[in-house]
Parts: sequence; C-alpha cells; structure tokens
Amino acid sequence: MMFAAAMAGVLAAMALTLVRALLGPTVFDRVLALNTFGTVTVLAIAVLGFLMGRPQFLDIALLYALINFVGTIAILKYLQYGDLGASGESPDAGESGR
Amino acid sequence: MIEHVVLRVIAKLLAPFIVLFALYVQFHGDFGPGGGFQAGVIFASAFILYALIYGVENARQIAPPAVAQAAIGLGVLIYAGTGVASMLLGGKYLDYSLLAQDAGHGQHYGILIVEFGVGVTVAAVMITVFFTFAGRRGVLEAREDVATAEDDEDR
Amino acid sequence: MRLVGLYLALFVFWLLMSGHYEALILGFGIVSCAAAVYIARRKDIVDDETLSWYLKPKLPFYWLWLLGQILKANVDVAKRCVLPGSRIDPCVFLAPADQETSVGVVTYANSITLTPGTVSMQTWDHEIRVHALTRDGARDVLGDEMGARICRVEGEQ
Amino acid sequence: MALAVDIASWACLVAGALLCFAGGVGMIRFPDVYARSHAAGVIDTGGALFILLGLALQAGFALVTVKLGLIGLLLFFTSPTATHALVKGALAGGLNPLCHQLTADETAALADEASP
Repeated sequence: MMFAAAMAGVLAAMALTLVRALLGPTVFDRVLALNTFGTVTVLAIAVLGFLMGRPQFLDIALLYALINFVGTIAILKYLQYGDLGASGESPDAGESGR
Repeated sequence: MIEHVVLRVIAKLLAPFIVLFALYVQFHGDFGPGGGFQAGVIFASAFILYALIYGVENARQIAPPAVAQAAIGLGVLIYAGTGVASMLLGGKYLDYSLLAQDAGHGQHYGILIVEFGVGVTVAAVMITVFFTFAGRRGVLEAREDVATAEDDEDR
Repeated sequence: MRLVGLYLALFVFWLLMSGHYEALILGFGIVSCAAAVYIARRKDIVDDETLSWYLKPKLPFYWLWLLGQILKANVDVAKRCVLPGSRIDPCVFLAPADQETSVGVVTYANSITLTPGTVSMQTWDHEIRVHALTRDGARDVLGDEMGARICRVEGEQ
Repeated sequence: MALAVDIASWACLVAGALLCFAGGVGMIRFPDVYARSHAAGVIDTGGALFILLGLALQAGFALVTVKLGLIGLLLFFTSPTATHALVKGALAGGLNPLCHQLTADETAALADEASP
C-alpha cells in the first residue's frame, strides 16, 4: 500500500517531466527533462522491486542511474562539439580548429 | 572536455567502480539479473565515458583497436570452445553437465565460462563501434582536406 | 600505495555488492578488483587529485551538514514549485571559491548544485558563476558558510 | 518498534512522492531552463533521498539496504554533475538566463548582508 503511494508520486513526476521533454522549447530543456526522467525511472524501478517483492531489481536501478549519466554527458558533448570523439582542448574547435 | 573540471574529477572517481560493477554483473549472472551481455555493455560504458572526456584518441591508447578486435574473436572462441569441449567429452554442443565430475557443478562452470565469452565479445564490439563512429568526423574532415587539396592541384 | 588504497576500496565495494561469500565468487572478486585497478592505472586516473581527498575524516560530517542544507532548500523550492501565489526572482552572480585544489572547487560547485535553489553554471580557479532561484538563495551562497566548511575539510591532513 | 519503523517509512515514502510531484510541477511552471534545473534538483535530491530512505527502512538491515545506499551515493555524485554540465552547455549554447545579472556592487551588498 505504501509502495503504491510512492509509485503514484513517481509516476506523476514521470508524466510531468515527459510533458516538459515534449514541449521543449529548447533542446537543453529536453535534455534536462530526459535526465530527470532517468532519475525518476531509477526510483520507479527501485519501488517496483519492493512492490513485486523482488529486490534484485536494485541492480538494474543502479545500472540505469549509471547509463543515464553517461548518456546525458554524451548528448551534451554532441550538442556542444558536434562530435563525440573530440578531445576538446579548445571549446570552439568546431569553428576555428581548421 | 578535459578542461571541464567537474566532469573530469567525477569521472575519475567513478571509473574504477564502473569497471568493477561490470565484473560484478558478469560473475553474478546466476544469482540475479545480469550476465554477459549487460556486463559487456557496462564495461564498455567505462571506456565510453573516458573517451567522452579525454577524447577518443586517448581512449584508443588505453584500449587499442587491435586488442579490441582480437577480443571480439577471443570471446566467440571461448563460447564455441566450451561447446566443442562438451562435444569432445561425448555430449551435445554446449552440454555443460559433462564439464565437471557431477552435473550440477558442470552446469555452473559451463554457464560461467560461456557468459564470460559473451561478455568479452560484447564489450569489445561496443568499444569498437563507439570508437569507429566517434572518430568519423575526423576521418571525414581528413577526406575533405584531401579532396580540397586535390582540387587545388587541378587548378 | 595509492593503488593498494584503491584496491581495498574496490574490494570493500565488491563485498558490499556481492552477498555471496563462497570461495569461487570471492576469487572472482579478487581477480576483478585487480583488473579494475589495472585499467584505472592504464587510464592514469589514480592520482592525488581524487584519492587523498576521500581519506579526510571531516568529510562525513560535512556531508551530514550538507544533507541538512539540502532538506531545508528542498522544502523551500518545492513550495515555490507548487503554491499558486509564489514568486521566483532568479539572479546570476559570481561567487568566490577560495578552495586550493581542483577537487575542493568541484566539491563546492557540486554542493551548490545539490542544494535546490542554486545551480553552479561555470567554474574557474577561484570563482564560480551561480544561478539562484531567489535572492535568499543567493545570500546563502555569498555568506560563504559552505565554502568555508569545504576549506576546513580541505585543509586537514 | 516495528510499527514505529513502518510509520517512519510511510512518512519518508509519502514525502518523497510529494517532492517528486512538486519537482514535476516546477518543471512545467518555471520559465526557462535554468529555473527548471532547480525543480529537477528537487527530484534529484529530496525526492530520491526520501524514497530510498523509506525503502531502506522497509528492508531493514540487509544487503538490499546497502544497494539502496549505493544508488543514493551514485545519484549524489552524478546528478549534480549532469545538471552542472547541462547548465554550462546551455550557457555555451548561447541561451541567456531570463533573470537579473547582479553587478559586482549588488553582489558585494548581498555578501555584506549575509555575513553577520
């Protein structure tokens, strides 16, 4: 019962962040919403594990938190440099590198 | 993004734990969710995070493409080798029960070895794919440079 | 020396995660930690910048204090999110960061971000650009209690 | 004793759910990406903290609690880093915050007010 209450809050937050991700208006809003959505998903997986009596789900939650972080950094790097592989000693290598 | 000090410090701190977490998932496949495929992806993500922050050129120094490509083959070899070994012992392909003195242990060890093969291959493939795609812009730019240089010569 | 420290930290992490203490799994743990240390060494990320910092005995106390700050700030920002009549008055300013090491500055920047109502936007060696949701939040950062506490953690041996 | 733990974990879970919801509302209501990052911070810190704490109280002293702690620790390190990187990226992307840029004098005045 108490897990259901927590789940309701988490699901509401997921819906609201998803609305923000769809509304935009800038790409950074979408990435922010996506990152927050990931955090809420981690919580949802953890609560779901307890709800279903299978705490092994926590490994998945931990993994999701990790992948969410790496993914967000990858998107931001792509937005800023237009390239995932740049070593990025100069922040504006895209324009003035050559 | 090496000049991004917050990212650099946090990534430095996390990196060894990501690798260890990957190996934990690898070896606890029969107790919880996990196994070779997931472990390989997490293992690769440690290198992807490194490549994102220090650049793909530096990451290639850490995980040389030649080693990664050899590892792809090695993983498949471990997988297939386990299967063939069980055939040589008189069973079917991947019949783990024959790998140890009794069936229970055989199953356990067999699964561990096969999962290890899967993990090695997946990690190596993920790293190779990321390096290939992340390095593309550099390749394209080099080609453009060559193309413009040839244009100049034609003129 | 640092490598041994990292190895021990990783092994404790493994024992906490694993929950299976048979010889086989423990053996895997020993080998896995060695592999993780080897990869970290290859990446050249085992240096004083991160490791020495986490041996400071005052750090847990700082974290506890930070937790209290986070809870206070959470209630405030959550109210501003939900209550219909509430207003926000965002501002951007430069806050001094007197920490000497880069990890000190990073701890400060992340502490600012962790406290809802203030976000660190850019960091330099001795300055952080901060975005605050309210003037009260800005005043709290500029009062520099947090920064001073981090300096005290940083200063001990 | 068991009842007290149950009540505490109830309170934590409800508080976490409410904070998550409040953060979600803030994500919709606030005017620009910088203000929204504060609302995201509420979910990342308060919401996550209370929900994980409530679950840990339910689990008791076990391996599960340790894993909940590790999730909390990971979020504690990664979420501010991701938010900081995002805000920095938005600033570098030429997105100006909808707010007042304090001058050096105003900053000094606020600092004076803050220090007793």
